[in-house]
Amino acid sequence: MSELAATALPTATRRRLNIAPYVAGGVTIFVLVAFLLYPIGTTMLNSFAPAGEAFNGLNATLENFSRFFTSSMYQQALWNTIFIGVVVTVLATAVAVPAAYFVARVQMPFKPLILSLSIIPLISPPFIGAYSWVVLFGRSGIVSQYLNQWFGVQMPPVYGHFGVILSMVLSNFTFVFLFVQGALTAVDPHLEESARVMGASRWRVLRTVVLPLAIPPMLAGAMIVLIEALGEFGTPAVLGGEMYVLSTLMYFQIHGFFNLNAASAIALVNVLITLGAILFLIRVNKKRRFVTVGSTTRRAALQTGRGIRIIANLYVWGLLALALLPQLVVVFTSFAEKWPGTLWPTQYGWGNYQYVFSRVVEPLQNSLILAAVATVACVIFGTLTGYVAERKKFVGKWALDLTIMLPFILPGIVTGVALLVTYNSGPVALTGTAAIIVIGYFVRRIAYIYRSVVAAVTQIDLKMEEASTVAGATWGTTMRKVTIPLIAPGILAGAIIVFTTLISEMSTTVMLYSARWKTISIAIYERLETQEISAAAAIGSITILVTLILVLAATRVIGKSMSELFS
Amino acid sequence: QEGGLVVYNPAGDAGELIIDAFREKYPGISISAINAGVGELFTRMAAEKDNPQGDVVLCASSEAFLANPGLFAPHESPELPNFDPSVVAADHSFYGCSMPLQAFIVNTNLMSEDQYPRTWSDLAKPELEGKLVLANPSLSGSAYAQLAQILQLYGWDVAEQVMKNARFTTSSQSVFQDVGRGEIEVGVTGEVNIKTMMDEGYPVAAIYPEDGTGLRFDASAVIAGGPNPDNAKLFLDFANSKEAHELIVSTNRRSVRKDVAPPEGLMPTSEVPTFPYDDNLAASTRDENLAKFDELFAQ
Amino acid sequence: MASSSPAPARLSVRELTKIFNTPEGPATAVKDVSFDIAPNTFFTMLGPSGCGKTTTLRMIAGLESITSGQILFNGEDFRRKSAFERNIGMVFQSYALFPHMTVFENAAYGLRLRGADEATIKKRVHETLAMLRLDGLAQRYPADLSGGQQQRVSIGRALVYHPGMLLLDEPLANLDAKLRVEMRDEIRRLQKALNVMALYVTHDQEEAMAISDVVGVFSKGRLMQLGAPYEIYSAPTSLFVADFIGKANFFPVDVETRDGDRAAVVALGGSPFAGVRTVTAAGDEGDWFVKPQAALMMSRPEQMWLSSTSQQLDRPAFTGRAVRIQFLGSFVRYLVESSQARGEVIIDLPAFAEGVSEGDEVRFGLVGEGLVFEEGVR
Amino acid sequence: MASSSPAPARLSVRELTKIFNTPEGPATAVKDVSFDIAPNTFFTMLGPSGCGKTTTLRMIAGLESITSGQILFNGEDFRRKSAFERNIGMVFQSYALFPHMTVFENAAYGLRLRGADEATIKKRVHETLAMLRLDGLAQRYPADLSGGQQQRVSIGRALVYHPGMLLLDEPLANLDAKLRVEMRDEIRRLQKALNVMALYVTHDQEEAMAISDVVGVFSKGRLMQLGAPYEIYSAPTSLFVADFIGKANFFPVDVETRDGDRAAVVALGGSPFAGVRTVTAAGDEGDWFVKPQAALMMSRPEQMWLSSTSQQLDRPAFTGRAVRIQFLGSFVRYLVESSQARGEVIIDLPAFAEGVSEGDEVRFGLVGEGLVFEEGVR
Ligand SMILES: Nc1ncnc2c1ncn2[C@@H]1O[C@H](COP(=O)(O)OP(=O)(O)OP(=O)(O)O)[C@@H](O)[C@H]1O
Ligand SMILES: Nc1ncnc2c1ncn2[C@@H]1O[C@H](COP(=O)(O)OP(=O)(O)OP(=O)(O)O)[C@@H](O)[C@H]1O
Ligand SMILES: [Mg+2]
Ligand SMILES: [Mg+2]
Repeated sequence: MSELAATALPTATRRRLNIAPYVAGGVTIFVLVAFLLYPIGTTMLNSFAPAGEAFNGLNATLENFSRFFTSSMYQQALWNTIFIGVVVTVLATAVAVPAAYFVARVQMPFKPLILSLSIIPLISPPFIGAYSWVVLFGRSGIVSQYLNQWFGVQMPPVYGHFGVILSMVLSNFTFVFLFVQGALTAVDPHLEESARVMGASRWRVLRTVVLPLAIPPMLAGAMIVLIEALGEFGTPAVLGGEMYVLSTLMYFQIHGFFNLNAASAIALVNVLITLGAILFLIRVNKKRRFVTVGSTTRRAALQTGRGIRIIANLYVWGLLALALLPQLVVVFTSFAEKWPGTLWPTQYGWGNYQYVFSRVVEPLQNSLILAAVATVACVIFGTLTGYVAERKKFVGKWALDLTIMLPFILPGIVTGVALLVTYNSGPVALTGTAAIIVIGYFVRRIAYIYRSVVAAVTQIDLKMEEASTVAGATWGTTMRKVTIPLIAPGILAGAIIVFTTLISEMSTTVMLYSARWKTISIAIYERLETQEISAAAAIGSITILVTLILVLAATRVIGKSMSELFS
Repeated sequence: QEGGLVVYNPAGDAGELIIDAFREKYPGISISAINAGVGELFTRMAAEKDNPQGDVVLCASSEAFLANPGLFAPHESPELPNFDPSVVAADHSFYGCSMPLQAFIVNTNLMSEDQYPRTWSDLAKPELEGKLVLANPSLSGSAYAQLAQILQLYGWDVAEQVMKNARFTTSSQSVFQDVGRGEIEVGVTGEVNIKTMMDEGYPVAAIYPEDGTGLRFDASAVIAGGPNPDNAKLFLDFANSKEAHELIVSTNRRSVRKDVAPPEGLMPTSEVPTFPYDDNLAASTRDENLAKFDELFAQ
Repeated sequence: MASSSPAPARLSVRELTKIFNTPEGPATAVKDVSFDIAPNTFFTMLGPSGCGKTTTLRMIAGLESITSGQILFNGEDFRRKSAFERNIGMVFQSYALFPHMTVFENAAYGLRLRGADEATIKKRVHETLAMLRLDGLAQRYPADLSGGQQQRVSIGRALVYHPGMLLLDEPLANLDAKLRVEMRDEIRRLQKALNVMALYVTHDQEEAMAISDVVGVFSKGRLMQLGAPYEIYSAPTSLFVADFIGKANFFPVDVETRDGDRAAVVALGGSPFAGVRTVTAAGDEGDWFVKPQAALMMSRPEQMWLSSTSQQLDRPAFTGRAVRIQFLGSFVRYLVESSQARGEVIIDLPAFAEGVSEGDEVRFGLVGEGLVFEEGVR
Repeated sequence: MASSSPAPARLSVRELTKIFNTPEGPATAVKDVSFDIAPNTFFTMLGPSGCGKTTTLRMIAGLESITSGQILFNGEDFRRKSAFERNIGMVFQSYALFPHMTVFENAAYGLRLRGADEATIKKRVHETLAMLRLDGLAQRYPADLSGGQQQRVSIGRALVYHPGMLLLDEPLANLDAKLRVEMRDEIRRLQKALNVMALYVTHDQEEAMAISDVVGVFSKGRLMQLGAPYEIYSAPTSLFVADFIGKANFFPVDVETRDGDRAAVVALGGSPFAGVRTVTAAGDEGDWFVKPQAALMMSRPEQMWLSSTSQQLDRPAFTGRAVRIQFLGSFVRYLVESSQARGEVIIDLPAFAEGVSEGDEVRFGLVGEGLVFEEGVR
């Protein structure tokens, strides 16, 4: 007994109240209400008010929605939106999942590089990404011309559904790819092994075990793709030709008619589509309450078969090559000093870089700072809310889901205006400050982290958290020491996506930025406005390079933490 | 002079030049610019109505001003006499700046000279089917102006034919860029875009419709309730000056001031065939016209 | 200090019930379980798979919501207390090791939470790992251990900070007999040294017998009997317990005369047994009886004798056929088919019975006194 | 159908070695293991925790790469065959149930792979679940089952399609004794009915003894002995096996005279034992011996007698003190401290020894003949 007493340990000293979850929950709810629900909610309400007025209950009208019933253009746009959204989501998921499987399960070199490169399609500077497809595959595009010259092949027109879907799939598959890749890396390989020994072919294992297990992250990614596809304006504008979507109509309302209320109304229809998708997602996910990361989950043995390695490398690098084409064109264009409608530029050089140099340093700095701060905020609150949403039982989870997704579903400009109106005057006037941009970024991107955390937490065996609690850990300690390390790959993947997409965030920024806080995307936009496409490409290239370096560094961290987790 | 000044600049390089010149002239004023599209800036101004953050808006299309009354403060500019009354608001709340005349852009590689459309009605010819790109009239004031001009000249019959021939894009930049790149033969766009492309060596030509283009103008104004009203007035006066308008011209834009010559290489304004475009009529029938357009478009 | 200070405390579980919602409707996993555990008691829950042991333990640990009932610790609601106050050390049936921590870090977890300094942590963890025969594996991750090693790490994680109460859910299931005995002795030694209460779940009767102060036998969510190991083995109060704890043979009998809790009975085949103790079976055990006989006499395999039909003719006996003879290391087991018994009769002899081979007719009977179960009322 | 057709086949494992890379450097989990399993044999791997049983099984299943060695099936490389040709049914130590499938779907998985029609699937799955006492749980998800229920689902999943070879890694570890016996009998019955080979891993010696045709005892990655259960129990070839299988008491002895594999020995205290069988211990077991005596005599607890010091004076005996007397259900265990033995002596008697209480001096000795281990050469 004395031997035991000699190594006495305090127990009662740490008898503090376990308030961490309440504090965290309270702050999160406050943030969600103040920066998300309130501004967005009032703006959405305005869609029931006549043009230019604020909704006050008395001026309620449905006039902003009437066009959905009367105008066949609206109805067609609605149909196009749903069609594009669904097709892009399905295709992006379909191309991403095999790639994710290969990277997670097949022995391949340069995995960190692959992960980083897959991020690049997300840093598509406004408009120029879509232009790149025209440059390559348009009627006078480089590829089309050579195909025609050499083989007499006539490319199908890149405009319309084909081009839009192609471009959107390739720029959005990353969401699914990263989420699924992370989840598959974590799944207990014993499950696959047991199917294998029973005689299941690789394909069968994939179909009946691996894919079903990857469903939560896959749906999380697909959800994001869907919303991106619903909200995207640049690609349908440049490649859509006469195929209009709801975001086109919103753009018309804002740019042609200065009618934000009508734009909100269209946005609200978009929201309803997404709400349907969310409810569907929740339904599907509810049936799949399962855990794939147990306490002794090993790292899966990688497949080393020659055949599968060749296929995997071809597929992944092929996909990346295709997805990176627009970015390559951007970089190429940045070296074109003269390119007057000819097949190839007529003069190359560093001129564009010299020209833009003085214009990029400060915006780049600003972008990095703003994006970094917003990313941190997203990580903190996205993780907390995602965790709570998955682990705690409460009614109206779908409402939380929707609240978080809302600003992300709305076109950025609507969110921007909502924040601008709410925080333009009154006790907290934030207009013109960096804070409002950060808030704008935060509300627009928290859904990424939220979704990926929800998907990651589903996979973690609750018993590990229980073990920590029973050992005497507070909720906060358990989060810090057990849960967060286990879901770290998910959080980091989300954080990287948030950061990268924020660097080229345009539509909210344009409403909220001030001269002091001009971002790199605004700098690109300015060059586009003045028709200096090559200069814009130069800024774009610098952005791509800087982001790539940062992401590479971060994937190092992810790679490291992943191997630490499951080695 | 000192203090700050925030300029909302939808005019790209032209605006930047004016701002730079003003900065040089009044080094004591710290001037900053928010560059964005007309739509974004006007939406922003509307949202900031209760606590405006900007002082001046520079060279935005006049339609935008008409659609957003009450955002701007009247100002008596000493330059007023140099402006034709038609390009100044009745209450002097905005002053004209450049003239975004609409012209046809044709790709000279894809079309021989004898095939060029010469009049608005030529755009309705069956030969142009699939060879014409226009911006959707819902997209912006200038895009609507194109439709309104056809309607005022020829009515819906011709307009319908044009619609049949044309692809209506959602990106106004696509119109001239696609023609310049050889994606399509003909487009209608602001002359400044055509001139810029020609200067860069693109295989494009500008055609002014012989049946006349509508005289439209961009305008500048002081934002009501802005944080620096005095500097704003000072800036607007400078923007109205001949000096500033010459800067505008240097970016291939046509000035509204009679005493400023058009950009080199552009037809003098007086020689441009014009027709009496009724912008008030255009504005008042806009909803109706666009509704009809939408219906026809959807077919 | 956890190990020295806490006033010995009593755990009372009152009418604990847990109902799960399942696709087939609500399923009662634990029903009206009540027991009292005196301070420093080693309490074992024993019962067949799926009888609610883990659920009960998890409710006590505060990990599972209670459908109804109470858990009191010295009269206070145990679940109201924070995890720190409860100061539990728990081994999960599925281990629940932290996959991202090494064996060392897993084991050190509870100590770190208690703010122990590095030197203490190092010392304690290494002592514990050594006790668990895990020396040399400290830097491994759980995934790189064998099943039994993982299980021991989870024991180590629960014991290392000398908790005030031990909750152990089948902590030795994956260990070999030798290690199992060593480990259970260590756990028991530690429990006594720390002067704490242990709630231990096992499916191993021998383990329960060897290690426990009190055993609770569960069946289908109910606590069937509570008592010291020997008591439960020798004086079961229900047919289930008689059958579940150790092996039991049952013989349908008619009660002839009764005298207090003693009776004279006659078995099938006519053999009389006098002065046998009688108990009433549990309410829902009517199915056990072989009508028309309303009673069952129970006897343990090792309390029986067996001989060839030509021997022991003077003792009251049953007859049957030895269908199988198994050498099971320390004894020889005879499986006997007999029309006078309920089911196959198991008889364990210290040595082979002379002249009996598989398939032979045999005589057999009770060495000690039997126990007669009479049908209870529902 | 898989169950009827396969020509009886022989599995040969040759010099199988597995080395893992660990933070502390390469660790040999399995070393030079060779064995041959005849068709339709129930082969059990037995050994302490961490001795390489799971690793060996996983290598045979093709789940773990082989560092060196061969696995032949009828002379062909077993691992070259497709999983379908191998037609294995396997139970994982960690169950590895599919969390996204119900119990039914888990069990049906293998049948679906084999293209069975729905009616067959339904019938077979329900039969199997019934056999495993899982009726009524078919629509549950694994997360909603108790530990033992999960384990049985995993057994069901492996058996339902009547595989051509069974690999079972501690499939009964989480079951109670009763169910365990039932299940092991079912498994054995099925194995014999299907006429297939079973490789069974267990840490339970009694189970291994009862169920196996051949037992392989592993220690530290090596196969120490291979043989029928009784053979291994009664004629261990190494001290490890003697000690690990069942309980064993060791007495340091001096060999006096030798006659073939028999010898006359003298124990500490001077008691002589004549005609004792001798074997040579394994190469690395030098540490077991208590010098100066170069031999150890082994005896099983149930092959010993014990009495108070005043009795049995005519038999060769040891003396010591009964430090603990445990009633263990079917027998009474005496733990005796004696300077004439290596470690504590365990003696199991069918009944209490007359006049012996805890703490008393006792006499004890061998009932049958002992077995003497002599030091081997490294
Ligand atoms: N992935 C691994 N990396 C490193 N060492 C390992 C790994 N897997 C197992 N080992 C080690 O190999 C040895 C044999 O492990 P194995 O799982 O075969 O043991 P086992 O006999 O099944 O034990 P148990 O009865 O505890 O399950 C153990 O010492 C274990 O620590
Ligand atoms: N989450 C759950 N949902 C529905 N039923 C459950 C759940 N958890 C356990 N059960 C059921 O409750 C009963 C008791 O389960 P419990 O885990 O307590 O059994 P146990 O006594 O620990 O069994 P074992 O020895 O097999 O581990 C079982 O029939 C089980 O199927
Ligand atoms: Mg259990
Ligand atoms: Mg094992």
